[in-house]
Amino acid sequence: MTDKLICPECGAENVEDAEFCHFCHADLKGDTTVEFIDPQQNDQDDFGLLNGKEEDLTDILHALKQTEEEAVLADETQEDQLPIDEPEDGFDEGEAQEDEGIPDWLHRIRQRATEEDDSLGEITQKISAAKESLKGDKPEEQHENFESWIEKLRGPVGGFVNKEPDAAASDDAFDEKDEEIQEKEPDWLQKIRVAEGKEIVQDDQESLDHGENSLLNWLAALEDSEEDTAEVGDEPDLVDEDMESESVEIDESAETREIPIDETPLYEAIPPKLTITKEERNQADQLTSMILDENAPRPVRAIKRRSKLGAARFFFAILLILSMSLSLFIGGTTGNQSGPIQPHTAGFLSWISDLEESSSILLVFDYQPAYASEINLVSTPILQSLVSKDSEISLISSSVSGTILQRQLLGEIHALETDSIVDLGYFPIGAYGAFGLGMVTSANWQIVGLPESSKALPDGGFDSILILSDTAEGVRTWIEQLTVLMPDIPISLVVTAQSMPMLVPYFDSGQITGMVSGLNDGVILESELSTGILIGNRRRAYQVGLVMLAAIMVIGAVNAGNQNHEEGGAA
Amino acid sequence: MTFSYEILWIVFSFLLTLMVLSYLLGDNIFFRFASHLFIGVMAGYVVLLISNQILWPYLVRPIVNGTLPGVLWLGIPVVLIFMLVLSQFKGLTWIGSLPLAYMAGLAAAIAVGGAVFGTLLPQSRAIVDSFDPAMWYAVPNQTWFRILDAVLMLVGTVGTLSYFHFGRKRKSMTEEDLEKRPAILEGLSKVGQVFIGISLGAVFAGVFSSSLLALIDRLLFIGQFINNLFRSF
Amino acid sequence: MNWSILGWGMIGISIILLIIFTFLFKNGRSYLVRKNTQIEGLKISRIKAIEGGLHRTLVLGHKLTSSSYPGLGLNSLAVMTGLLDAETLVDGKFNIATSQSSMVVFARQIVENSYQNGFSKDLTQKGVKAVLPGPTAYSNLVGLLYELDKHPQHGLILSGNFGPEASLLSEVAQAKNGYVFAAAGTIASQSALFSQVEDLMIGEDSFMLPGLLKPSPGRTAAWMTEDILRLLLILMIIVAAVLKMVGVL
Amino acid sequence: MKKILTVSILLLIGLTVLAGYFFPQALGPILNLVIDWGILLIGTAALIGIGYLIKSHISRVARRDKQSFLSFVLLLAFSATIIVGLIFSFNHPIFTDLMINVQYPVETSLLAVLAVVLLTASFRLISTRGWTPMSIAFLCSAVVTLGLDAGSIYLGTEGAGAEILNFLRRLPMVGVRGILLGMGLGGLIVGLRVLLTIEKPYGE
Repeated sequence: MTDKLICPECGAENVEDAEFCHFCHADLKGDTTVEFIDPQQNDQDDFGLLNGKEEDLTDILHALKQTEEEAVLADETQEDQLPIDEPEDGFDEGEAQEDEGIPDWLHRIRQRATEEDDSLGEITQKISAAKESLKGDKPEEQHENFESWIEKLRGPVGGFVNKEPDAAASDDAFDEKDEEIQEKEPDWLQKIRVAEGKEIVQDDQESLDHGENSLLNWLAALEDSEEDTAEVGDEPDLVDEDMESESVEIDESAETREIPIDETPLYEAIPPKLTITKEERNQADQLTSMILDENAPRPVRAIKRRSKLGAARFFFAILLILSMSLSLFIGGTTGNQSGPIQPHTAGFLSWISDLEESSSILLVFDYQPAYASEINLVSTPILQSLVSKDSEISLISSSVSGTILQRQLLGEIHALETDSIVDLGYFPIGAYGAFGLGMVTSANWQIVGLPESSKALPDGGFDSILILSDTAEGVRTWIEQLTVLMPDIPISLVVTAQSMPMLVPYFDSGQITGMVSGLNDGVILESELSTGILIGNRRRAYQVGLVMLAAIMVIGAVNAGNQNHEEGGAA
Repeated sequence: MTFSYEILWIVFSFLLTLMVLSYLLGDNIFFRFASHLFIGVMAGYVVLLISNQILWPYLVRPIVNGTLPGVLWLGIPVVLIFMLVLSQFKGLTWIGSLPLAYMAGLAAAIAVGGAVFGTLLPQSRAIVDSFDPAMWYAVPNQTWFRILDAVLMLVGTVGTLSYFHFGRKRKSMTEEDLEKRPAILEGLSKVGQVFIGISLGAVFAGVFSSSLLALIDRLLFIGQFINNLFRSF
Repeated sequence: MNWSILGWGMIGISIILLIIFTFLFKNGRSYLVRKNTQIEGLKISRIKAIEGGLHRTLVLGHKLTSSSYPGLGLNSLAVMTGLLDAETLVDGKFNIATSQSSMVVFARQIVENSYQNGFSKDLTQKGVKAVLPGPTAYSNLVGLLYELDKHPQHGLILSGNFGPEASLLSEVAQAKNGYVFAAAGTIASQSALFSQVEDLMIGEDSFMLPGLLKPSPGRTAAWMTEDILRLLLILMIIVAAVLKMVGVL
Repeated sequence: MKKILTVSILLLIGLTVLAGYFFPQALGPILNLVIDWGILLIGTAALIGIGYLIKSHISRVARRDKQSFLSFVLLLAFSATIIVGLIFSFNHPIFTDLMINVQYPVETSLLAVLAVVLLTASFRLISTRGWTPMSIAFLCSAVVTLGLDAGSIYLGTEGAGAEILNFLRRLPMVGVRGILLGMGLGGLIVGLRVLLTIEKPYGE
C-alpha cells in the first residue's frame, strides 16, 4: 500500500508530499493522507481503456462543459427560475440556464462520483464491475486481454497517424506546426486536457495528428500514449520524460509544477487475463466499433464555400423582380391559352357547365394563406359562376386559416352578404385524418350514454363537392372520407400547380370529375365562364418567369459542365 | 387620401409585405419584426381556434350539457389530458408515456392502414388497371399511346421501387460495389432514377409556378398601392 | 380478386417477418444494406459541429400522420432517437424544431428519456431542446429562420413531413457554410431541395435512416422486411398486370 | 407495471383502429370515440406547445436579451390577438380582418421569396448533383414542363401533337407513383415498428 493525497477540489491523486494538486493547483496542505490502492494495480487500471478516471468521451465532454460553464459563470447573473423548472423552450433559454453555472445534475454526478459506486450510470457501473474483476487473482491474463483489445483500437488509429509522416519527420516542420498549434489550438481542447490532467504541451503533436479527425481518435491516441508511458516504466499520470524535456519552456510558462517521477518500475508488462461477462464484452465491442467507425476512412467532401450565395440571391432577385415588374406594368395582356385543354380541365369545365341553378354545393377550404393568391385566381371565376347560379353553398375548412380564407375569398366577390352561404366550421381532418369522423354516421349501433360531442361531417344533401386545396394529401384525405360518406356525389378540385401531378390518378380512376390548377387553367376558366378580367397581364409575367427559370437552369448546367471540363483539364 | 378602416389595413399589409420581401437583401430587423409579429398573431389565433373548435365542441360543451353517463365517458380523455399536462412538469415526465402511447398507437395504426389501403393497394391497382385491353381500345386512335403509357407506368414504377431497395450486392469486390443493389435490381434502379428525376423536375416546375404567382401577386399589390398613393396626392 | 384481403395479407406477412427477423438478428445474424454516402456526410457533420462548438438543428416537419406520406412523422421521431447519441446529449447545442405541438411533446419525452437512460434518473436535459418556433408551417419557418441566423450553425437536418418552404431554411444554413441533410419530406419539398442539398435522401430511402444512425435488431429486421415486401409488391404488380391483360382479372 | 400499461394502451388503440379498417361498420362508434379523444389530445398538445413558445419569449424579455424587443413584439401580438378574439367573436369582421391582413401578406411574401430562392438554387442544379441520370432527367423534365406551362412548346390543340403533349404531361406520374408506393411501404413498416414496440416514441 502506498499513501497518496487526494485533492479535495478535484479528487485527483497526488504524491504524498505534494503541496499543490498537480491537476487543479489547489492547496493540499493540511489534507489527510488516505490509504490508496496498490500502485501496481493502479497502473493496470490506468493502462486499460476501462480506467477509473472517467476517460470515456462522455465524461470528458462533461468536464469540458463544466469548464465552459465555469468560465461563463463569472459574467452571468442569476436568472429567476420559471414556474415550470423544466427544460428550456427557446433556443436561447437553455443556454442562459447553462450559463448560470455548473448545473445541478453535473454537481450531482460529480458528488456521487466521489461518494457512490453506482453514480455514473449503467455503462460506468459495468466498467467499475470490470475493474473490480481486474483486482482479482489473475493479473497476467487480464493484461493480455486488455492489450489485445487495445491493439484492436490502435491499429486504425496508428494508420491514421501514419498518414501524415511528413509533419513529424522534419524538426522544423514540427516546430512550425507546434507554434501553429499554440496559436490555433481551440479553448475546448485545452479544457479537455486540463480535465484530463494532462500537461498542455505533452500531446500537442498527437492532438494535431488525431484531433482533426475526431475526439474519439484523440481518445484512442491517448490510450497509445498512456501505454507508451507505462512501458517505459513511468507513472502513467506523469509527463513523458522525453516530451517534458522538449517542452520545458512551455511547461514553465504554463506554471506547471515539476512532479517527481517514481523511478521504480511500477508496472511489469505481464499480460493479464480478464474475465468479463458477455454483456461487458458487448459494451466493449460497441465502444470499439464506435471508435473504429470514427476512424474509418470517409469520403470527406470539401465544404463548398457558399459566401457568394447571398450575392447570387440578390442578383437573381433583382433580375426576377425587374422582369416581372416590366411584364406586369408595361404592355398589354396576352392572348388566350395556347395548347390543348387537358382532360381533367375539360372534365371540370363540363362539371361546372352541367351544374344546375340553385344547386347545393359543399365547398371545402384546405389551403394555407401562402397559396391563397394562386387558389383565389382560379376559384374566383368559379365562385362567381356558382353565385350567379344561386347555388346554396356550405363551407367547411380543414386548414388552420380556412375560416379566415373563406371570408377573404367570398368577400372579394361580395358573396358574404347572401343568405345562401352556411358555415359548417373547422374540422381538424389533418390531425389524424377524418377516418373516424366518417364512420360515425355509417355505424348501426352507438355506445351507451355517449354524448353527442363530436362534430360529424354531413353525410349528404349536396349536389356536388368542390375542394380547394394546396396539398395532394389534404385532397386525398377528403376524397377518401367524402367517398365513404357520399359515394355518388361528384367531387371537383381546385388545386395548386405543385400538387396537381400527384392528383391526376384520382381523375384517371374516376374518383373526381375534374380538376383545375394554376394560371393557365385560370385563363381557360375566365374565357369559358366569361367573368371579369383577373388574370390580365399576370400571364405575361408568369410566362416570362417560367422561361427565365428554364433558361437559368440550362445556363447553370452549361456553366457547371464548363467548370468540370476546366477542372478536368487543369488536373 | 381619405383615411379609413380599409386603408389602414392596406397600409398595414403593404408594410408587412415590404418587411418580408426585404429578406431578399438579407436578414434584417424589419424582417425579424414582421416574423415575430406573425408568429405572435398565429400563436394567438391557434389558441383561439383550438379553444373554439376543438376543446369547446369535443370536451366542454358535452360536459356542460351532457348527461351523467356521457360525462363519465369523457372522464377517460380528461384523465389523459391531465396526465399530458402534468408530464410537462419536472420529475413527472414519466406520466406522459400513457397519453403519448395513446397518440402513438393511433398514429401508427393510421399509418399502417393508410399505407396499405390508401397508397399501396390503390396505386398498384391503378397500374394494373392500365393493362385492361378494354381501355386500350376505348378511343380508336389512341391505342398505341395507351399501351405505351401502361408499359411505361409498369417499367417506371418497378424501376423506382428497385431504386429504393436497401440490401446490397452480395459479392462486393470494390468500394463502389458497396453502394450497389443486387444485379437485376441495380439495372432496374437506373431506369427508376430517370423516372424519379422526371417526376421531381415536373413537380419543381409546379412549385416554382406557385411561388411565382405569389411574387406576381405581391408585385401587383405594391404597384397598385404606389399608384393609388400618387393618384391621391 | 379481393384487394382488401390482399392488404391484410401484406400486413400479416409484414408482422410475421418483422418478428422472425428481429429474433434472428438478435442472435447475431445480419443483413447487409448498401452503403449510403449521404449518411457519411451526416456523421462527419456531427463530429465537426461538436468539435467546433457549433449548433445543429433538426426539423421534424409539420405532421405526425398524413394520408399521402404515412409514417413520415413517426419516422422522423425514430431519426431523432438515432441522432441523440451520448456526445450530442452532453454537448448540447442541438435543437429540435417542429410546427406541430404533438411532435414537440413527443420530442421532449424522447429527449428526457435519452438523458435519463444514458446517465442518471435524476437528470433533466440541458442543451438539447425540443421547441416550437411557430405553430403553423410558415410561422415555424420564420421562427426557424431567425434562430438559424442567430447561432453559429453547422448542421441542419430536415426530416419528416415538411413542404417546399424548407428550401429557405436550407439556403440560410448553406449561406453560413453550414451542412444540410434532408430526408424525404413531401414530393414537392424533395423537388425543391433537389438542386440545393447534396445529401438528400429521396422517398423511401428516408425510412432507412433510423437504422443507419442507431442500428438495432428491430431496425435491421425492418430493412429486410421492407425489401422482401418490395419484391413481393413488384411481383404482384407484374403478375396482376399480365392477368389483367389476358382477361383473368 | 408502467411499461405494461403503456404497451397495453398502445396495442389496444392501435389494434382497434386497424381492425376498424376491416370492420368499419361494426367498429364505427368505437373508432369515432378513439379519434375524438385523439383530437382532444392533439388540441391539448397544441396548447402545451404554444405555452412553451410563449414561455421562452417571456424568458427572453425577462432576461433582456439582445433584441428582446422582438420577443416583446411577439408577446404583444399574441396578447392582442387573444384579446381581440375574446372581445369580438371568432367570425367578427374586425377579427378576420386582423388575421387576414397579417397572414396573407406575410405568407404570400414568403412564398415570393421562395421563388427567388428556387431560381438561385436551380442555377446550381448540376454543380450540386453532378451529371447523373437523375439530375439530367430532372433538368429535362423541368425545362419541358416550364415550356409547356409558358406555352413555349406548342404542338397543336388536337391530333397527334395534342396526344404527345398529354403524354408528356402524364409522364411524371410514373415516378410519383413509384415514390408514393415506396413511401407507403416505409409507412407500413414504421407503423408496425411502433405497434411492435421496436420504436418507442412515447418513452419507456
